[in-house]
Amino acid sequence: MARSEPATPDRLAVDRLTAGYGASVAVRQVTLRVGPGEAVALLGRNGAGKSTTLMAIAGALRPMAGSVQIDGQAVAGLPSYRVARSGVSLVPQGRRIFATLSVRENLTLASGSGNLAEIYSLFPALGVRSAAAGSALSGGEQQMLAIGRALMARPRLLLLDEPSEGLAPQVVRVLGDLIARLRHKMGLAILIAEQNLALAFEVADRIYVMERGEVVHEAPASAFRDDHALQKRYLGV
Amino acid sequence: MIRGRFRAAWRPGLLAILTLALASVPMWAPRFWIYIATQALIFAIFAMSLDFLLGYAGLPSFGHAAFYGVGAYACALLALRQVDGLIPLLVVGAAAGALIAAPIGALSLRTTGIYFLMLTLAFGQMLWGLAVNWTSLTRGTDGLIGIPRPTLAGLDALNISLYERGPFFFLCLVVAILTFLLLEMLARSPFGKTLEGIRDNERRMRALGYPSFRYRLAAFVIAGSIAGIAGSLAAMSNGYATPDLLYWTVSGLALVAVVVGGARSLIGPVLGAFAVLFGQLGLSTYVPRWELILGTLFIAFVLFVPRGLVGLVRRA
Amino acid sequence: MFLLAAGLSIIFGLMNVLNLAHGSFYMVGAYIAYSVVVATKSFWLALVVAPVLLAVVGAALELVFFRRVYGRGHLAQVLLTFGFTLVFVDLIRSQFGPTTRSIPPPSGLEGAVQVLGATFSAYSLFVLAVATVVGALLLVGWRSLRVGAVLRAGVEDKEMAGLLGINLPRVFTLTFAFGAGLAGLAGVIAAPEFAIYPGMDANVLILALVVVVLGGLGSIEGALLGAALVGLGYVIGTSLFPQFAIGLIFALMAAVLVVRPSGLLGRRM
Amino acid sequence: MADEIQGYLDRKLVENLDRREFLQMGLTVAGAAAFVACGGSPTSGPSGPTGPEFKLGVVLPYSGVYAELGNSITNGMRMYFDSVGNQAGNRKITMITADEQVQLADAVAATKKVVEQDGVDMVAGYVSSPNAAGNRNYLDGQKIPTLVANAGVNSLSRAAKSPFIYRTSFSNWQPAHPVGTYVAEKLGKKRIQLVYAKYGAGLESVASFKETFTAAGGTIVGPDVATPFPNNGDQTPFVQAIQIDKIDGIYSFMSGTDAVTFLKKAYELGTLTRLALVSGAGFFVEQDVLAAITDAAPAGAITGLHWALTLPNKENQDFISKYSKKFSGRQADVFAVQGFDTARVIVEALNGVKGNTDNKDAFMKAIAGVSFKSPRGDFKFDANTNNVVQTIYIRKTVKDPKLGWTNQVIDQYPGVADPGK
Amino acid sequence: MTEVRVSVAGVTVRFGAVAALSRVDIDVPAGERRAVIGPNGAGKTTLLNVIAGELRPTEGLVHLGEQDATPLPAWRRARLGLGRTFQRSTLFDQLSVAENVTLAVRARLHGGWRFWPARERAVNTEVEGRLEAGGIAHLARRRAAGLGHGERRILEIELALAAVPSALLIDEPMAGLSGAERRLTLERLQALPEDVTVVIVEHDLDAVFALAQRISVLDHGVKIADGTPAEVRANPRVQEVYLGAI
Repeated sequence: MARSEPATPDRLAVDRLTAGYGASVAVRQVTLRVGPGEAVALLGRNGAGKSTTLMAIAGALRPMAGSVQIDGQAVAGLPSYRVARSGVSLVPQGRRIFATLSVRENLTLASGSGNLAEIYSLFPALGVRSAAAGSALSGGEQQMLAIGRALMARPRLLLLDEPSEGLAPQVVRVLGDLIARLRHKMGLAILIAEQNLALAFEVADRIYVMERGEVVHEAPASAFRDDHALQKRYLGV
Repeated sequence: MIRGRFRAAWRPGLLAILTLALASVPMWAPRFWIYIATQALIFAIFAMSLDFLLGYAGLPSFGHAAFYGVGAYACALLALRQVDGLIPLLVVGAAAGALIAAPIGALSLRTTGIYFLMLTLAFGQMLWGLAVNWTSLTRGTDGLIGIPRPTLAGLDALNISLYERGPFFFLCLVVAILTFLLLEMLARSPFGKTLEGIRDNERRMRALGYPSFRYRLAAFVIAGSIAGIAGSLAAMSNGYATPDLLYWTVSGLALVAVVVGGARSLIGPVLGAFAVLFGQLGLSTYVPRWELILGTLFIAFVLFVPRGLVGLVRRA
Repeated sequence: MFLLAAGLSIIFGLMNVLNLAHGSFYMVGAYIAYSVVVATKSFWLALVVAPVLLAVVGAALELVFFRRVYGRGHLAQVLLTFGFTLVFVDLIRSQFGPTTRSIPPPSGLEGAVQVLGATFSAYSLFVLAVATVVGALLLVGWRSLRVGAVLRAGVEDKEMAGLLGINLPRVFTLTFAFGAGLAGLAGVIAAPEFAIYPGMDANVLILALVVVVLGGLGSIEGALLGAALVGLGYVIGTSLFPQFAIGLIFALMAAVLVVRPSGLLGRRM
Repeated sequence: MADEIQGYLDRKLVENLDRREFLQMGLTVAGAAAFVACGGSPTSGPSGPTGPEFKLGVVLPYSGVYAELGNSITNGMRMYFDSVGNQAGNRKITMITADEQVQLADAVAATKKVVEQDGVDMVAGYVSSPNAAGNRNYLDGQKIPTLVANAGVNSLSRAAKSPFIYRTSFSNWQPAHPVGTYVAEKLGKKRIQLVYAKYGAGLESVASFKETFTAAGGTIVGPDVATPFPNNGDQTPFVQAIQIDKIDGIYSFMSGTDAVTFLKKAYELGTLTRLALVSGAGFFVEQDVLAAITDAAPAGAITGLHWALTLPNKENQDFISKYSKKFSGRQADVFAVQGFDTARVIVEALNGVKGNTDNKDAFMKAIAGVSFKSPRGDFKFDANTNNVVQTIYIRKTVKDPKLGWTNQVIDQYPGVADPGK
Repeated sequence: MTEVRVSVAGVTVRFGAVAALSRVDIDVPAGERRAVIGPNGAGKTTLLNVIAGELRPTEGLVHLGEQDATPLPAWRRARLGLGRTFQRSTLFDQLSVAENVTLAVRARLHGGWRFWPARERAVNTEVEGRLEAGGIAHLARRRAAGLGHGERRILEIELALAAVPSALLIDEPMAGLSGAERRLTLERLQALPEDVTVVIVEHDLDAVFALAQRISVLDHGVKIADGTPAEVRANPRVQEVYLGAI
């Protein structure tokens, strides 16, 4: 371990990460960290590189340069299943539920040691529909399933990519509560990419703003929430 | 002035060398190798037509031999009815290929990718079955034999006969060059670019107002008619037309030639056709365990020369 | 036929690899059966040995060769696996010679049986039974075992499966091995029923491809349905045009694909 | 190239003892071919022949479904050439093999290769009929003396006859012809159903049978059972199409893998035991088929062929034992006999013209005049058809305590000649 | 170029159990600039796909001008003068930038069938002009696959413009663009001839307010508001689901 400080390492430490698809670079020199038990939001417009960053952290994309450490352990360049086994779970954009698998199969797929009963108690709706095919769920249920599926691996770091996408406002509020609860109950560290600022502010302690593949701003969530000029500048709202 | 410029300048050079090398074959090569080279040229015409489909239109046909075989049968049937004349025999091959390709294309093009591959294979095999079983027309597995080669009015006077190997080789060379030029022109024309557009992004092309199906069908029919011409030449060259010509292995071999040579280049398939034919005939006439060697070569080729022979030249 | 198609379908659907060498696995399976029967007189031993050996061969090939051509498109795979078919057929010929071989059905399964007034050979019924049992097992496994769920997940969304901590490279290797093993099993089962000769691979490969495509890629149910249809089509075809039953099967496939471009139970790819 | 081939063959020779004989032959052949290609002149021993080398192009299948036939014919030729010291008419005989494979395109390439590349004096071979017929015009046009060593297509003795092409094997008409008479007259079986693989040889064979059978008062019971050729699918529906109750027996033409799968299925379904008579052209139950199906063999099947393993004549017994000794225990078959006789025709013709093959007419005349006692009996050519005139044996399939399943000769029709039209 | 009114009436699109659009009516008179906004997943892109002819609505009708376009395939609608851009750039990756634009220019001339040297020269001149205007002339020979994100977005729009549509559907043109690229894109869109009907889906509200004459708001596949920018801004429901979410 390169670090000389004896302090516990960050849950996630990303250093000068560069990644992209094919020849085109989508994310450049991104540096960010998430402490144990911390919730951090990644803000930015469509195409700013939020998803790419999360995918690269989770190992679905091979980083072109830079390092990714989970609890001080380097994972950059490892295949996604190895990253997943080191305690990272991603809830991807669009949820990517296995449509032909039942709810129960979706949940038990992950190789972790999670407890089905626990998930069903978190998401009673899933318990009721455990035999239904993934494709038969409503948008909100699918999102629950995607999160539940990620939790089955008992992750130490949860990556959420636009969880509010396509959900009704009420559902988004429920989701916000849920994420907050998860975090406190399971001691999860969370990195959430969001466009819905309300959700981001509800969940996150700190925020990073991305623009054109780079991190351009970092602030405590509370400070950013109150600074409408900054919001306008970076997010165009 | 914009079209096709980003391709490197290796092409004209390679073309010139290839043409000269081929044209000189009858002067130095032993007769047997002229024969092999003739076969390879015919096969190259066939492979080029497949490359036009595969490389430019993005349509992996696995039943292309059907048009080749149909062209051969059409030419054979006409020649056996005492029709003499190069042009009619080539034209009938092309027409037969196109005629068969139109309905097959219209049905097959409803699918894409691997399903298209299988559907064209299915149609190819059905035609093969027809060739085997329609004995009154095709004489079944025995095939039509004793097909005469046409006489050429001008050449007759000079006492040159297509029965001679050299002149026939040159005939094939000329047809091959014409095919190359035609396909090259098509590939660079608006039509070819449209096909490439459809291959890359059919949705976009439709949004721009291109009826993609018609373009693909046109490409399929063109490729079919050129395969038919190759079939005509094959019938004249060999003097026979048998169901073997339509069998899927012939389609497979052509695909191999395209892949070995390098798709979307038109030159690649020519190189590939020569490589495959010389590989197969050369090996099989000299070495007993030729299948083993050829198979190993294919495997090595895929692993070590991923972009085809043309890729090697391009890199150099 | 179903066994072969199921193996092919799994390999093809899940891994998106067009494996022409699948027929070769079948042929090698039949020859292993022949060798084992000649050496030990035990068909049942062959039934165990051949699939295991072929699974090992399949795994080795996947690790050494196929792994490198994922993502290189079907054509590279076709060329590679076509190369393997040539190698296999020549190796078999150099080892066993070009003669046709055959082995008798295992004792107890010789002779004919009357079923509903029609005569069947006992062994044909055995083949049918094995295919049904294996098909049912596969279907059950596919539907209700975690492995089945993992495979289906892999077919649907490879990247997501990886993100869930599934070791896809290993799953691929095992899948390939399993597919090869199924082909080997099919080879053993077919050995007493059909003749064993170099070249038997190509004949069966095309049919297996038809079954897979007819049913739809990456679907065990599809392979099952496809096999049943092809089997039926063949029987009907033989009685209608004995010369060209295979043509009827191709026509069947063509008709299905024209109406349903992704096969009967296939997804759009 | 030459070194590589040599090296390759050397390696294979060491690796594969089973195939030693064949490869040894390949070694000399390929070695000689390479040697000639490199511009060298063949060396000959002090006591060897002094005339120019006589190069024989052998076009036979060494890969694909007919490879076994190709090997047998080659072995037979090799055996006879060896027995005369590989020389005749003061010329050293060298075999240059080329792989006929299966398809005509490959057979044409192989033929052209030996003729043009190797400049052979003569060509022998062709297992498959379309391949022989497809090369006919070329060989005829080039005036290449040719012996067809297997392909039975009738037309080569009829419309497509060539003064340069003689056939040492048979025409499809020949083995079937006496069977019709025998079945109808001697066995008194008058209702026969035809079972055949639907391709040239099958059609010609059953037509020939029908000719004599109906002439002798027999009736063909329809419909014919015609299987696809080759039949890679299940034989059950074809076996079941045999109308056991309405017929006295079947006449069948199938060979190789088709015969194996058909007979096995017929045995399993009990059809064989319920059939009063299985008759056919001899290939249906030749030794290769019998070896593959063992106890599924149709005991008592009556077939016609120009040879049988059990023929008692001295030439045959001699041939069988020497063949087995020479080729590490392999059993002789009809194809080996055809190869053996082909080689003998060449040697005798060469001796007849004293090694002078420049005068092709004279050489062909010498070939036409060759006659001898072959393992299959009296061998001579028919001036009318350029086809062999030979005895057709009526054989019965039996299990011999020593030989296993084989065919016993029960009658013979000497001097059967193709009618030539 | 004829003016084309774009309208959908009672359009419903269902994917399985989920309704992506429910009985949506939107009528855009010829020459109007209309923005469609709404949260992610509201059905905006689905709406564009229905208008463009890529999706058949489960229920409802699509009109282009006076013609019922519901049964027409996408390419027929394109020939009625409808152009579009895609949310995720869909270029011809194997072709050069110039060839990409050439295809679009030729589309307007109805066809890549014919080859006339004179016309080719005219096409080439036009392509060069368009590349210049779009600020991507320097990229002309680059293969589309190798372009950066911003460059791809700009080319995406140039492709649609090159067909000189009389009605244009634009899907999130600003996504992921830098400030300079945004300005350029906005200028290109503002410079469209007056009579071109525009339907634009965009998250960048600055751009929306700069361009649109009217705004329709979708949420969960339902149209919840329709009006001038000022009206929409003032609509409490819109504020709640969209703007107010901040």
